[in-house]
Amino acid sequence: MSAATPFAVVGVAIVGAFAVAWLEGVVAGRPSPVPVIRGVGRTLSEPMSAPATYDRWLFHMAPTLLLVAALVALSTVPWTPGFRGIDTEAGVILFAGALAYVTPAVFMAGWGAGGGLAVVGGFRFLGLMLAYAMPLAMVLTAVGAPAESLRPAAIVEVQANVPMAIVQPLALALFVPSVMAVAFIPPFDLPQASSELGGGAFSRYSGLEAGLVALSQRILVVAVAGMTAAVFLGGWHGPLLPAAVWMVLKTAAVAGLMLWAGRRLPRVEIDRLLAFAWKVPIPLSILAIGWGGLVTLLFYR
Amino acid sequence: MVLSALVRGLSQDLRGDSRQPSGELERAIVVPDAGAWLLWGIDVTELGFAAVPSPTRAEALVGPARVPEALTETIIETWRRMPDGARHVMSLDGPDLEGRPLEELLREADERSDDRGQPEDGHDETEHGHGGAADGGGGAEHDHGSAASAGPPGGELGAPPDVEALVAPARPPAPQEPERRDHDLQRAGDEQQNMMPIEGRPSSDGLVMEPIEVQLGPLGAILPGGLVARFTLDGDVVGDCSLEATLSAHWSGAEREDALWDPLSAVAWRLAASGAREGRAPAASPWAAIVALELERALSHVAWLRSLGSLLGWAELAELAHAAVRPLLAERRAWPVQAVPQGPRRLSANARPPAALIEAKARVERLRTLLEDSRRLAARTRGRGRLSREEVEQNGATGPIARSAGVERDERQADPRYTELGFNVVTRHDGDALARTLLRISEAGEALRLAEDALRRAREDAAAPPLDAEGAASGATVEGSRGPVQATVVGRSTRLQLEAPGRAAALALAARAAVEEEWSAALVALTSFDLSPWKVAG
Amino acid sequence: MSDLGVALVVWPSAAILLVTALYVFRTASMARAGLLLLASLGVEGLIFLALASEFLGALQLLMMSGEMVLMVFFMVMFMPDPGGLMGMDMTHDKRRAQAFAVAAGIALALVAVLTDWPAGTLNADAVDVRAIGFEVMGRSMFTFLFAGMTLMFTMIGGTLLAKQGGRYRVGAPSGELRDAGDEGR
Amino acid sequence: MISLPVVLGVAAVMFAIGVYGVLSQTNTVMVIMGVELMLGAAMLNVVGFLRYSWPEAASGSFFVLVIMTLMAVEAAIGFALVISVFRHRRTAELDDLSGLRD
Repeated sequence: MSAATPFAVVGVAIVGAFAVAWLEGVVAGRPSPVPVIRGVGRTLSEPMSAPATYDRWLFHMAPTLLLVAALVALSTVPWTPGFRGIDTEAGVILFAGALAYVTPAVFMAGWGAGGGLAVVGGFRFLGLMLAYAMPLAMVLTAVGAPAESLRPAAIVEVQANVPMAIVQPLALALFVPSVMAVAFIPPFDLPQASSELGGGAFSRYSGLEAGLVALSQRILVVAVAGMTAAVFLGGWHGPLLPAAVWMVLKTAAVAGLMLWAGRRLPRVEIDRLLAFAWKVPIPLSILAIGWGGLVTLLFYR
Repeated sequence: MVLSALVRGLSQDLRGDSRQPSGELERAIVVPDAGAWLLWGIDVTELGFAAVPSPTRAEALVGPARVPEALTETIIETWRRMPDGARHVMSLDGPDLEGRPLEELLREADERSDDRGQPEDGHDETEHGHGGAADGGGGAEHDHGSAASAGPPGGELGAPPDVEALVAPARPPAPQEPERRDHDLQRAGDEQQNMMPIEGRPSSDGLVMEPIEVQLGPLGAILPGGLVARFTLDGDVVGDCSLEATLSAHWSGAEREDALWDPLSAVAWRLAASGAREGRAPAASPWAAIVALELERALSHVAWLRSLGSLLGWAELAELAHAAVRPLLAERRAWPVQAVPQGPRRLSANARPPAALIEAKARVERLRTLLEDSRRLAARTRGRGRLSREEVEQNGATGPIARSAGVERDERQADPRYTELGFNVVTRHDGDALARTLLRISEAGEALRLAEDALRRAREDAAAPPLDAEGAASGATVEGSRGPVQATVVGRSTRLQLEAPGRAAALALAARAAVEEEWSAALVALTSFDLSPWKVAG
Repeated sequence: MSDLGVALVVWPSAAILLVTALYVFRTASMARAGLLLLASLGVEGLIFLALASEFLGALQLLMMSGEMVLMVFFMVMFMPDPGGLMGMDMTHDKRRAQAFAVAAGIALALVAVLTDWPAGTLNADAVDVRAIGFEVMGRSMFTFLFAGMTLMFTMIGGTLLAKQGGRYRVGAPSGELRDAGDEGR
Repeated sequence: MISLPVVLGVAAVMFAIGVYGVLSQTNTVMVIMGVELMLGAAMLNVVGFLRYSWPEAASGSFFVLVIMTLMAVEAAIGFALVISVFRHRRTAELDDLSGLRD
């Protein structure tokens, strides 16, 4: 954790966000990055109108909280042996903790905006948290077991010869949907369901704030894809290419797959998702922890 | 099931068969909505516009030459809120509707915003109570062009923060909001009603919550333009819902002025009217009439499927439907509404090979196989807006809504020409949104097959079996895409009385189906009825 | 962290913590009250990060955010005027409460300042995740099992108490639910 | 700079605010928030001792985990009770809920 780490993290965030925006175009069949740049220009050039809001304080604080949560989550991702982000002892728990602050941010945006549909958007994301919170936290501890530490870099080290995705496939199957739900990537884009809620919780933002929201959502995608690559796909381990290239490739692959899946699946419905989540993923995540412990005893001790 | 879908889709997607115009699209407010323009033969995305409901970010306003009276107020309000640089594009060859010319409306909107330079002083409180009522239409992004709309970076990931609730004419809040009251500083009491404790009807879990009023439409919502839906939300569950079709179009330009008709199924109406006039069968070429009618049905169903795809946030379905619509549009332009029922003169001259028809049939078939056993579609639509067979018969619902609940009633059964083409009624039994979706896509496929056979017969000028003029007095009934359409001659004069039995029933059933459902489920149920914003009778 | 670093983190966090805690009870809008409490307990997580171990700090951040957001959810459901637009005074006999609170605060502060606490030397083996792990699996396994069980029972009990028929039709039992609210058993 | 009395002092003030909240608020949900603040103050105390007096006592940080569980349990049961009460009486104001019999 050198002094340069924060700047490096912000750099990765900006470049990553642009890469994700460009990746969305590629997944949707528009490979050229030109619309992305023009779109950013147009969004930032709009005047930041102060719409009629219900609660000014919450409404204007939400984008910054979202950005802070996304940046802290990104900072825990270990990219290369040299640059491990903030390498704390309980980095994985900090990652989950930072992601947990996306929910209040979205609720603040929805509640602050005040329109009926915006509030509904905020509440739906609150309900969604009940579905993804437990699997996310449990799987992170299950993955930390073989490394006997909650430090993301240690988890990457332990995957030197075999990636965790092969050792604990159930954990990966639970981790990816809950992480997509945290970053409200389609098909989990309940808070700002463009077709149903008319932009939902973020419908009232314009200009810089709208840009901030879009930026932080993409940084979330980078952070989430990065942590998945680091913790499940062996991080910087890889035969020929240098560590950084492997990590970028794996993160891009995971982010691309998530965005591509978003286009192929209809948006989830909050009531059926909750009924499903309480019956299948949550019990399975308890099983995943058991499996994590078993695997640690059998292979890693 | 998810993984199998992903893998199967991966191979399909990599072949990159669903191409979209990759050019930069201009964000426009489309009047009445992109779907209606599709049925009038114009794809807004090909003109270079991406339909966006939020006026503050739109760069253009696209509308017909004459605007129906019900939309005038909303258009003025929308134009006032559009940025100054916005330009208006008047489409020329849309249907000639009754109403005031578009330029005149926009000029009036400019004058209105000039004389009211400064923001209004007093304005009514748009937010009150628990959730605060949404001011005006839900303004859902109508991303018909979702496949193609670039928009701001947020655009594609489904977080287009460029949407703002459109304003219903009833309560236009001023754009510049006076200083908001800061909550904990002003502790002075407020004139609002004292709510201790909360009264009201308990929702299904026995809890009573503050109702939120939300209105979708008349412009920019996911529903067809001109259809206004007012909801009372109980939390995120719909307490009650009321639907209103606000648009009405007279048969302008023709001498019979009093007939109210629905531009979204223009061919069916014109066939019914001409049928009522000249006895049962239009003299000229009966097969050409069938080709035009079936093409319109297929186009209407596939365009509806595209709006369902964008409502469900299912980009793949919207793209496939968009790809299926394009050849249909080309084919539809070969059969302009005005040429019906005679059909285009040049038909018999150089027999145009139905290339576009075959391409459309193949794509609609691929759509059908995707949806037929798709668990993804079933997850979102099964059980939504379920109608029992008795409910349908009791309310007198008709068309796809009735057939999806098991009622085998289709005007085309009685027509000998259809029996010669080998037509049999497509029905389903569980009457929910899934059944209606599958019924419409299979009906579209079958309509294209009928159109192809009829086209072949029309080209060979095959003789059509005579219609048994069972003395149906002076009326004709044609099965339109949303149900039968009746035309009867009034007394001796040339005046026509046109009705669409079951149209009002569809609105009533849809409103009832949306109640007690979660918000997104209610919208799926509403859209599955394929409601038309054009009120016909009365 | 160095002593200066700790001071730089703890002093501002303590200030934010106390201010937001005070505003929790002064604001009329319930959503704000919940989020202010979230802010104060979240900032307390930062203090834990600075003082003791990352594990406690990160866990506090994680736990508090989920809990407080749900608290806001409940408040909005149950408060007559969650938006706080009415500016209703939701307190009763504030005078006595203030007096009692100030007295308790002063008493505790005096105890904190006056007694000389044993000064343990902060050495390298400060508590870390491994130590907590062994502790949980070692001496305090029984207490932690008990804590785990209570959490499980609370989850199930709470849901059953609340659930008397689901909000959406998915879980709702047959029609008898409709009149549950009216006759107000 | 930061010594134990400072941490304990901050915890004491936090506890006092919690007490004020519990005593002054009329709504059950706000009372539960007051209790949360008091428990937070207790946690701060334990962490203070953990840092300054007994750094190697792992049971100290474990005790913090127990308090966190207690906070979660207390909030959950509190809300469950409030829901069932609310369903019948339509209000969660403590003044109206005084009598158990009616």
